[in-house]
Amino acid sequence: MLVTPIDISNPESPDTLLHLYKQMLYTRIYEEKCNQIYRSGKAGGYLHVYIGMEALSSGWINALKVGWDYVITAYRDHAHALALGSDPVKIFSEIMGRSTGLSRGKGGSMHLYDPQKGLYGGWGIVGGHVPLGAGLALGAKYKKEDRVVLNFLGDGASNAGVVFESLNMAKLWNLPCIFIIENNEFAMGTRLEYHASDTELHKRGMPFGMKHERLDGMDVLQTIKDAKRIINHVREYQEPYLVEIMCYRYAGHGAADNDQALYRTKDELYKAKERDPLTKLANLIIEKNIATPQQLETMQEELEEVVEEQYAEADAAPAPEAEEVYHHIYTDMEVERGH
Amino acid sequence: MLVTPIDISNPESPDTLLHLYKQMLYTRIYEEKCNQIYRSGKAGGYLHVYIGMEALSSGWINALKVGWDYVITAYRDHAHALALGSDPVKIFSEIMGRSTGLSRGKGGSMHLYDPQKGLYGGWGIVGGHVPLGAGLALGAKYKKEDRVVLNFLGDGASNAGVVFESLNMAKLWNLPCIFIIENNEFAMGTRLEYHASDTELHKRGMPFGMKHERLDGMDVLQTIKDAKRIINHVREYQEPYLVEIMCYRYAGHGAADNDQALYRTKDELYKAKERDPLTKLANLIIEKNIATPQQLETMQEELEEVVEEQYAEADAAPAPEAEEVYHHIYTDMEVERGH
Amino acid sequence: MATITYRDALRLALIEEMDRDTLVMLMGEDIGRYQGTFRVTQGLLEKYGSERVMDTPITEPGFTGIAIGAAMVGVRPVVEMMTMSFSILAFDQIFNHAAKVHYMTNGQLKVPMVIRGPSGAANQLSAQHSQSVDAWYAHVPGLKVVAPFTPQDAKGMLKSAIRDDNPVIFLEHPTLYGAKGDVSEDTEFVTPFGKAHVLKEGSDITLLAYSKMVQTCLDTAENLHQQGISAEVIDIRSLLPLDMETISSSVRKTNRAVVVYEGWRNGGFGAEIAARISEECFDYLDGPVVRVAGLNVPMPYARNLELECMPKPENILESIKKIL
Amino acid sequence: MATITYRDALRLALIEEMDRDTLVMLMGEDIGRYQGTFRVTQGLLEKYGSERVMDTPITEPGFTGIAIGAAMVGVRPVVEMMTMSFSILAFDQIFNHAAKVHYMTNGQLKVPMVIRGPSGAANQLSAQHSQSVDAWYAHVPGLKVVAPFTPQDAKGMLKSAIRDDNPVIFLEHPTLYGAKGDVSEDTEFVTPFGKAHVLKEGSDITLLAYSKMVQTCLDTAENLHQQGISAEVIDIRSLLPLDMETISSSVRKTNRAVVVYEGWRNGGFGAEIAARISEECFDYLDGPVVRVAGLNVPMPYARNLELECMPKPENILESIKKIL
Ligand SMILES: Cc1ncc(C[n+]2csc(CCOP(=O)(O)OP(=O)(O)O)c2C)c(N)n1
Ligand SMILES: Cc1ncc(C[n+]2csc(CCOP(=O)(O)OP(=O)(O)O)c2C)c(N)n1
Ligand SMILES: [Mg+2]
Ligand SMILES: [Mg+2]
Repeated sequence: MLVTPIDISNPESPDTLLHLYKQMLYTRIYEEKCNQIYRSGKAGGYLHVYIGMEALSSGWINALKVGWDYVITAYRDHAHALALGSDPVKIFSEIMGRSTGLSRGKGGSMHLYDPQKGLYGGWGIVGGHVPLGAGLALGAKYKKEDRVVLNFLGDGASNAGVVFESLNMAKLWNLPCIFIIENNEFAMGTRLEYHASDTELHKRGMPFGMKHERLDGMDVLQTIKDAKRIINHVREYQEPYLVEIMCYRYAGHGAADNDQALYRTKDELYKAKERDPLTKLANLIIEKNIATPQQLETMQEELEEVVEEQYAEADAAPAPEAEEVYHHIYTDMEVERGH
Repeated sequence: MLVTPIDISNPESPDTLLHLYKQMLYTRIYEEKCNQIYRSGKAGGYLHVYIGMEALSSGWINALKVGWDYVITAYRDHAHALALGSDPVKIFSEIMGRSTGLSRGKGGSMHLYDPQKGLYGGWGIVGGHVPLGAGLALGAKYKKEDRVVLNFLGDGASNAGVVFESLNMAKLWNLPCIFIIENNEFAMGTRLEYHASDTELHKRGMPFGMKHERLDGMDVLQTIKDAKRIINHVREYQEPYLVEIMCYRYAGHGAADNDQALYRTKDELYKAKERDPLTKLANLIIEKNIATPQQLETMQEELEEVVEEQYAEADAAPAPEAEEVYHHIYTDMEVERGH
Repeated sequence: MATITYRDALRLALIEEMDRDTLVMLMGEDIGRYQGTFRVTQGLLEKYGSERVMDTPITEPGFTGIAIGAAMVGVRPVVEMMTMSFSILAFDQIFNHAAKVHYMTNGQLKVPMVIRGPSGAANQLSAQHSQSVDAWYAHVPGLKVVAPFTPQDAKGMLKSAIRDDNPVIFLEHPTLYGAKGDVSEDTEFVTPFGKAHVLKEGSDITLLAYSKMVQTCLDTAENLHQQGISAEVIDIRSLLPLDMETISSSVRKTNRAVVVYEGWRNGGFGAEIAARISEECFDYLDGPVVRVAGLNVPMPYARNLELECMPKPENILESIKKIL
Repeated sequence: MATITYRDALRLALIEEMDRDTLVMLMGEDIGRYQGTFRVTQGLLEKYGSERVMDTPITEPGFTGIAIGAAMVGVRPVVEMMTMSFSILAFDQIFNHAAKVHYMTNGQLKVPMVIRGPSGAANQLSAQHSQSVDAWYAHVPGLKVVAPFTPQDAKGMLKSAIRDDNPVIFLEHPTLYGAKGDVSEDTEFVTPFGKAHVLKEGSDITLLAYSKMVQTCLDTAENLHQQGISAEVIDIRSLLPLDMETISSSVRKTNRAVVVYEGWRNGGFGAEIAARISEECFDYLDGPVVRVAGLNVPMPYARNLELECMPKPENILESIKKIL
């Protein structure tokens, strides 16, 4: 599988750099396809892509023991699933509400789950999954397993009360949980400075005696370094960590957000794109003579084809059976049926 | 009225010192009577006294523009009402569920309201009133009135998510609200260090760029100085403030808490009582030759008598009429009656 | 009268009331600079400024509590919930603070505020965003709960809600924002609470609903008409207070009643309405009050499954066979 | 069999299940060092240590969410709410996370947890602490909701709840903790969910209730007996799933039904039961299903007013006049 976790023991090796680039590029192409699927009407509801933030998912998730450690996030969850190695066809299927989806179409784009890979969602209530993530860490600790939890949340989510409650308990009980604030500068149409009284969100660790750092999220190599260091620390010392990662959301909030002019200028967007993590890595690869621009372009074309094939496979699958509406409400009983 | 707000423009003047002492002593005697009322079965439910913490209510509330500024707190609310000048007979009545109570017996001990004095409760959900307090400040600011809000909360309450949400918005919108954490070292039977991952609770202002201080709450003169300074600042600069005030709860959590041995030693309690705000002020008064120990004892006897009379007056009043159960559910309509 | 959308009717109500009373102000997520997720508040920040149109952080419990506090001192906040699913984060603030303080203070304080937003399923918003919240709120004394169907009521009832001195839960429907209808341009036109609206008179059966399900009932009545059955359709529109007078007198006439609601069947507010009809009209009923509701199922994402969950005219037609 | 209190029956269930399965653990405010507000967890911290008996800060949404997360990876948390009134702060975590994730994942994840604590009014705890929460929870598919009345059921149902792989809302009653009864000492004795319990057989009328109100029904039956009226008393005890079979067959026999519940009358879960009975037994009913419930009023503090709010035998006797 293209995006299966990458061996990053030697991140600057030519192979790894190329592999990382491929993973991030693949993620971006995949997300672009998702947007297209949405616009074509094959997906409904809300759908949120990770474009511009690929260094975060690749940097952090490759640093995990994939399949052993736990990952949880909000609705902007495709990239996390891909990085963990979830089947891209099943993700597309889920997004299109097909019976071959990760949850046979019951969850949709916002609710991707793949526990065997360590993915515990995919959640829609802003901030709501953050205590759940702390709970995954409690579960690991309770069972004396050395798992680490990556608990991703947005800058907007970082204001939610339940997040602070979780930080306090995570430190009080020293849970092996890394709270990762993906600070992409926006909560829907609300800029950081309009929703946070102090925009340095890592400071939210201060009242709890929790280690906290603000990190750059546009350079995947730096991110890998940070991620390894912090994941090791948390695994070894069994205590939580708060990191704020500076990034930027190029795309609209969701695939349906056509009003970006309401909250940012074209100029701002243009400037942000100059920090693009893909461009940055491509330049390094070219500089180091690991690949030529031409080769990278070929890679892109190949990946586009792969994604198209995955999409086609997903799109060929049927919707779930009507009867399935009643499946899995309880583990052991049925609800009263009918209207 | 004995406990009417005191002119503290010159706090160290003999008159003021005596008056302050009288107010605090009265409050303590009143609270002891409340415990007794509860034990005699004339009050039910939950009842929480302020014994040992009198320097806080006296120190802060005397520094307000009483009747203009707003005060809100949790269920440990008698002292705040007394300091604001609420009728002590009406408070006793409320506590006993009588028709002469502040809310004709509908609220009870935990829910004292006297909006004309600036008292907006008296609330029972831990942390729940804190956003309401910020809202009072928003109301004042919206109406361009220069009121200040004292928003009291416990150390246990300071962990509640809604408190952090309120701090963020209070600073984001610069509301004239002083969050006062009464750190009496316990949340019911849970010691500070078992509920807060960092026991310096004033640090909760840090993530929000909010001014924050830890202050002593056992010395009423120091408290007055702090209160004046901070209230003036908030009124003038229209921004919120967080203060943590160190004090101690001598009494049980509530009048029904007979198991203090479960969470503290007698020795600890004994040591805490050495810091008693009343003893401290009494010593100063005696030292300065403002009154003799004998005179203070006489004052105490007189106050005990006053409180007994107030109690007797309250106790003579009838319970509300059965019909009143249906009053004031809505401002303008009735509910469907009957079982 | 102007023909405008449900969305614009709501917006017009906000504008008229904000013009009438400077104490009326708005709070919510993305209602200002972003113009509101469903555009109900479009242009209002520009018109009234950031003191009266406040963008909030994503902190439903906190900003709802702040609005309650402000209301206790006379401000009249209209709080938008991006969807009413999220309002449940603030449920403690609403049922245990806003709804009870007037009573706990024996009338000393009141909470003149409105909490409004879309309730119910739209189009594949999945389980966590598709909640009908009516049953939870309509159980709470101290709250008023309304759920308009027509643009006219959207405007008239929102104006009533804003003028009301009690906390009002105002349930819109995400699929109705684009619906058009005639709306009064009179700035003093208001729709009082507690009055159901007979949308279509009939003699054989009474169909009762609120919000989007009124349309489902109208469609059903149309179908019944073709079968020669005359259905009366009542838009309940105000759940608390509930107009049992109109409902009962209709059922006494038709002798058959169907209550249709979108939320989960089990424990839904339609159970209360059905129970009340049985209590008040037992001797007039030719059969049990029939309920037709959403399946007892968290909302699935896949469109075909989602449609399974929603009550449709054919479900109603099927269900009423037993009483016709 | 041993004669023990409801409180001790609950405690015994916790002990037996914690002994049986090391994945069972407890969380809640003051349950450890302070031994539990109602002493249900007395001695358990000493017995099982602080990893299995966790005192939490006062953060219901947070620790409930943490318990859900832990349950998703196989831990079996039993969360105590100091009173169920406070559980509503965590309602979003419960209805929108715990109850839905099994479905949203199409069965990939499950949430084996119990949320337990006292629901309903005790003695002058005032408006914010006296909430009956049954109606809100019993509306949510994905949850199970039970409310035992006898010490035997307190034990048997708590054991069932702990062994259940779904989130269970376990409603105790603050006034029942001291009630005594015979309780099985068999560590494998469990009370299955979804089975109502006929406490007293009768032929003229069926009285239905759960939790504390069962006592009110028993007292009423006693009074009716003296009038020569034979009442059947059914302890519903499991609200979701609900045992309509037992309920309907009783009503088909007696032709009269009364549902008694302590919470607010309007929109209470008794409305669902009444509606269901009407639907299933319409032709057998000699009169409408009667509901007797708490007044539609926030709970007042004054003892005389509080007592006004509670359903009492005389209210039932008065209400059933119309169907007897
Ligand atoms: C409790 C709640 N309130 C509101 C929403 C609607 N909403 C969905 S995403 C979002 C913005 C979140 O921003 P952020 O946390 O920064 O995450 P990002 O989208 O930038 O990844 C909002 C307001 C929600 N889903 N849940
Ligand atoms: C949300 C909520 N959870 C639990 C309780 C029960 N409770 C009442 S007071 C209290 C302790 C609060 O301690 P703290 O905030 O320090 O205030 P103090 O009593 O010391 O003044 C608890 C747990 C409650 N009232 N509300
Ligand atoms: Mg963001
Ligand atoms: Mg305390």
